[in-house]
Amino acid sequence: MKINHYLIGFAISSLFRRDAKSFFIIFIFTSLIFLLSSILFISNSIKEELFITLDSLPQITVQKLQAGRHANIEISRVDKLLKLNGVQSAIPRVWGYYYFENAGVNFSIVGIDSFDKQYKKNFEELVENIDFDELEKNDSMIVGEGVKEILSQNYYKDFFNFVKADGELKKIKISSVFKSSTVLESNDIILMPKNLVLDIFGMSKLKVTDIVLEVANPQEIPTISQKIKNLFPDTRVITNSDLRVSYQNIFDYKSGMFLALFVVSAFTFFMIIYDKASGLSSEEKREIGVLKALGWKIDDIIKIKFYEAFIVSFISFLLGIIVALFFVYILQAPLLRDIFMGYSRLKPAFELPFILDLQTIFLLFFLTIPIYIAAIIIPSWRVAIMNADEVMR
Amino acid sequence: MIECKNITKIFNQNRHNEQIALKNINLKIKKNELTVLRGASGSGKSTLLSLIAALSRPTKGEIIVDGKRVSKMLENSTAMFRRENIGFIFQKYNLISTLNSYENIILPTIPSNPNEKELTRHVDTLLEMFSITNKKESLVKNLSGGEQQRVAIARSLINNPKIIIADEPTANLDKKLSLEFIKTMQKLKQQNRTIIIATHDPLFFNLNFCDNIIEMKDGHI
Amino acid sequence: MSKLSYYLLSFIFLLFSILTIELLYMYSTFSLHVKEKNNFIAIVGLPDLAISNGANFIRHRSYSDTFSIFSNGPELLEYFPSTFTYSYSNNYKNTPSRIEFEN
Amino acid sequence: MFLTPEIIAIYTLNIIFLFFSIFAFIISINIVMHWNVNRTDERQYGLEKKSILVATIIKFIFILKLPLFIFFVFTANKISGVITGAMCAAGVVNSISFGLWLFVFKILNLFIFGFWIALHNMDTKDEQLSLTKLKFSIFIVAFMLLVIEIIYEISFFSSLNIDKIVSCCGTLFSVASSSSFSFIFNIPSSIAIGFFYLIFSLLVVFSFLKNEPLFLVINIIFFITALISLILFFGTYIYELPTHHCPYCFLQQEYYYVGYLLYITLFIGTFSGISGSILSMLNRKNRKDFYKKSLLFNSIYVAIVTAYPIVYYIKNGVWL
Repeated sequence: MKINHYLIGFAISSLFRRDAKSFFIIFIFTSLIFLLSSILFISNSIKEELFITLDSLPQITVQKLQAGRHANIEISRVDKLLKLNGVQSAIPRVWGYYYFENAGVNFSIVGIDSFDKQYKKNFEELVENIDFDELEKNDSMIVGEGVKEILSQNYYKDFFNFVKADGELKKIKISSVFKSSTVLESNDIILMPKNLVLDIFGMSKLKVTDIVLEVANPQEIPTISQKIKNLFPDTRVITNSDLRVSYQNIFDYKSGMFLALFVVSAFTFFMIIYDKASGLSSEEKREIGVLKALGWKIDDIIKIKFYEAFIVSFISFLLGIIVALFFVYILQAPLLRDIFMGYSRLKPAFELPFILDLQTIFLLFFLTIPIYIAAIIIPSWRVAIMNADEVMR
Repeated sequence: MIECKNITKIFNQNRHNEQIALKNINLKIKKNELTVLRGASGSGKSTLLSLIAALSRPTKGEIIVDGKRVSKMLENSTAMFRRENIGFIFQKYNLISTLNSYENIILPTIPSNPNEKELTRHVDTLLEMFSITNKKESLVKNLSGGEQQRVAIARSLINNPKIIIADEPTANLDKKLSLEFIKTMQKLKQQNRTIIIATHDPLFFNLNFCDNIIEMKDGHI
Repeated sequence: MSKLSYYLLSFIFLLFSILTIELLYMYSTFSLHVKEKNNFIAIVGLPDLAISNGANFIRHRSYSDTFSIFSNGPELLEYFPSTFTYSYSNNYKNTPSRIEFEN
Repeated sequence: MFLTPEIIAIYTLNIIFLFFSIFAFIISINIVMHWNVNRTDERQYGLEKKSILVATIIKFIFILKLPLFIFFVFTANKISGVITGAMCAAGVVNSISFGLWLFVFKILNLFIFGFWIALHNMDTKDEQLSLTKLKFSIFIVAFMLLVIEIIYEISFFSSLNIDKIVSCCGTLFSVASSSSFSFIFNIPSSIAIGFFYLIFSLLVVFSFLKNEPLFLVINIIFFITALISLILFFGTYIYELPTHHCPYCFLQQEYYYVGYLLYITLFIGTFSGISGSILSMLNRKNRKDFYKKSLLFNSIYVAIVTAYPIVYYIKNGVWL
């Protein structure tokens, strides 16, 4: 079948003839598409940021629950966990939150066994100007950029005095800061040797925050977590794939909530389109009468209307995506990204990573263009079946 | 060629504003004839023309054009019938004022997706024939009445129709232009076309190449 | 082809080229630092970003509270529905597992 | 049950389809009951105008359904990340008992809607619109199928269960499984391949004989054997794994999306064969170029699937 470019040309010229109306529709439709695609782009970017590090997380985390709350777990359970078939290693961890009242923020303090040589290579990539010898000798910590900034605002340049559980002060030296490339992950983190963390939090030496497991065969993870639940009924077992699912769900949920609100405004817009397409000026009515008298079929007139709608929606689609890309990735989505970020006081200055997949484009397409075209089907049919003999009167 | 049998057309039938436009009309027009429908406005001329062109259907009776019962045709077929057989010249020209002459002239051929080269050649001959070649790209709303009239005639000829229907073609023209129009009609008749003109302009009543003059009054012949 | 169609086509073409330039620019300037981030996570072992929480209250919601996700400040009580989400997995909800195995 | 933006999009479109097709369905019933070309009353003319609306609606639905099918596979692929154990769309689709039926209905509906449009195009060329009654009777059936598909699709998404551990395609499409696919694996692959090429050569022969009923039947058989042999034999060469039989995984990027190419050529080839034959049987004047088109696309399909084992043999010197 040959494409009838005369018909398309006629549709284009009739769009231009009603330029004010067309521009108005393109403007509104572009804004809608822009809003929708910005939200989807932001959520995709943050999701991607989470997913790229997912495989480095511990495969299984075992936590103890007491009275429905998280409680510290006995270190003696490590040996029992290690005896389970398939468990390669079980490492007790100590970490927690430290509320810094002056600034009203929470830091996440993470303990590591010690600044061991085995970490040396890793650390050199993550931390600038690191002096390993000093780390080992003195009580010192590595902090994230956000922590560093808050501390220096409160005149702690080189060290910080933690208030221990018993009210005494514990002075710890800031030895270095994590590189800014990891700021999204490291912003609120304070990393220090485990014994210091235990000291600050006033925890018993026999208990840890949780235990992380490494499993030889990833396929066995569900079976092993089932066994752990049977062994210690008071524990919560979090697997790596639980985290993946929860991320996916939260972002789908957030964009879904947004979409539900979006549908309302989109629906209003499509009602306007329906209305505009049904109510014709006498000039337009006469025009269609003439065309029919000249031998145009109902189908031909519907085709014209369809081409018009497609051109309008396609241009709006392209424009909306171009503006949204610019807004999200070059301007870094001011205002809108707060929907996903919350109102953290330790706001990291980060870049939304650029992610664009075919599926998002597909999704945007299906949520906009077909619905627009659906809104004009019945009005354009009604226009097209008008009696043509009126032009003769 | 064109045959009307017992045609009655009633608008708004069985309603309070019922109006009988045509009553029991019988009419026969042979091929290559020029027919003038004469009558005051409101006498049913336009209604009869729109019935012949299958723009509307008679309430009663039957119309046969070129062997086809156009009064019984389905909507789609009537469009095809008009596209292939009929050229229209409307009272107010009914050009699309924001398109240029060329675009107006090709309107009837657009749905059948014509070949670009042939179409351009055809349009150029028509433009030349009516000496409006220099107005090809100008918007219709910037043309004078006579030029618009010529564009309208050119448009009616683009699909090479057998039948040309003109409804009050000279109503908005001065005498000189009306005479010019009559000359054009004569030329078209020589090209073996059947022409029907509805008018109350006395200029048409004494034409030597006119075959029938049909007087209409209140829906009667 | 009429003049208007020509304008429109060139406009669409223009839009496409803007889009391409934009995409090329972004592909060339944005880098994810995947390796460094993975190194960091390997040491710290905590999930979540420092943004998706109100970092003044709690981080790593997946390791602390079962239901609440986004709270706005330590002073605020949790309220429905902004700070709640449904629970996604039985493993996670800590209810007796209904894991079903299908052959 | 979970609402991702993708699922919301699919639901929205389904609701639009449902709304329009109910509209079209009511008109169709009217047309089937009252259509009479010889009548010349207002009702008949009104019906004709309405039939154009129905045709527009059906074209709209069909044109969207084609890319929507791909989008559905995309979505299922995405959800596979959330559902434990599912590696690709196959796992997701088969985590629900009627998942396979949903797919069958989707493909069937694509065929029927496409056929309807071809029929409609032929009908509008006829001045008497003699096929109109048949056309709208077919639509009434197609409407039922569409409704079933939409109900299936909605209940499919709402009954997806994240806690359920499903089988990955690797086990689903394996000899040992007891899934709904397993009957295929009772067929020895040599017979299936022999049959596949036999059917294809018959198809070539029949396309030169130009006998519509034969061509119709052979195209249907070809479609089925092509799918079976793809799962049994050719798939393993695409993955270069003797045990991997999944018909979905090659839709993914690792295999350069070759699956879309395969399915699209197979669809066009068999669709033009089937619909062309039926139309030709209905109306003798119909153009006969569908033989060529069907043969061309089916041959492209056969060429692609044949190339995989041959290239593998040339590279490695052994068969799988």
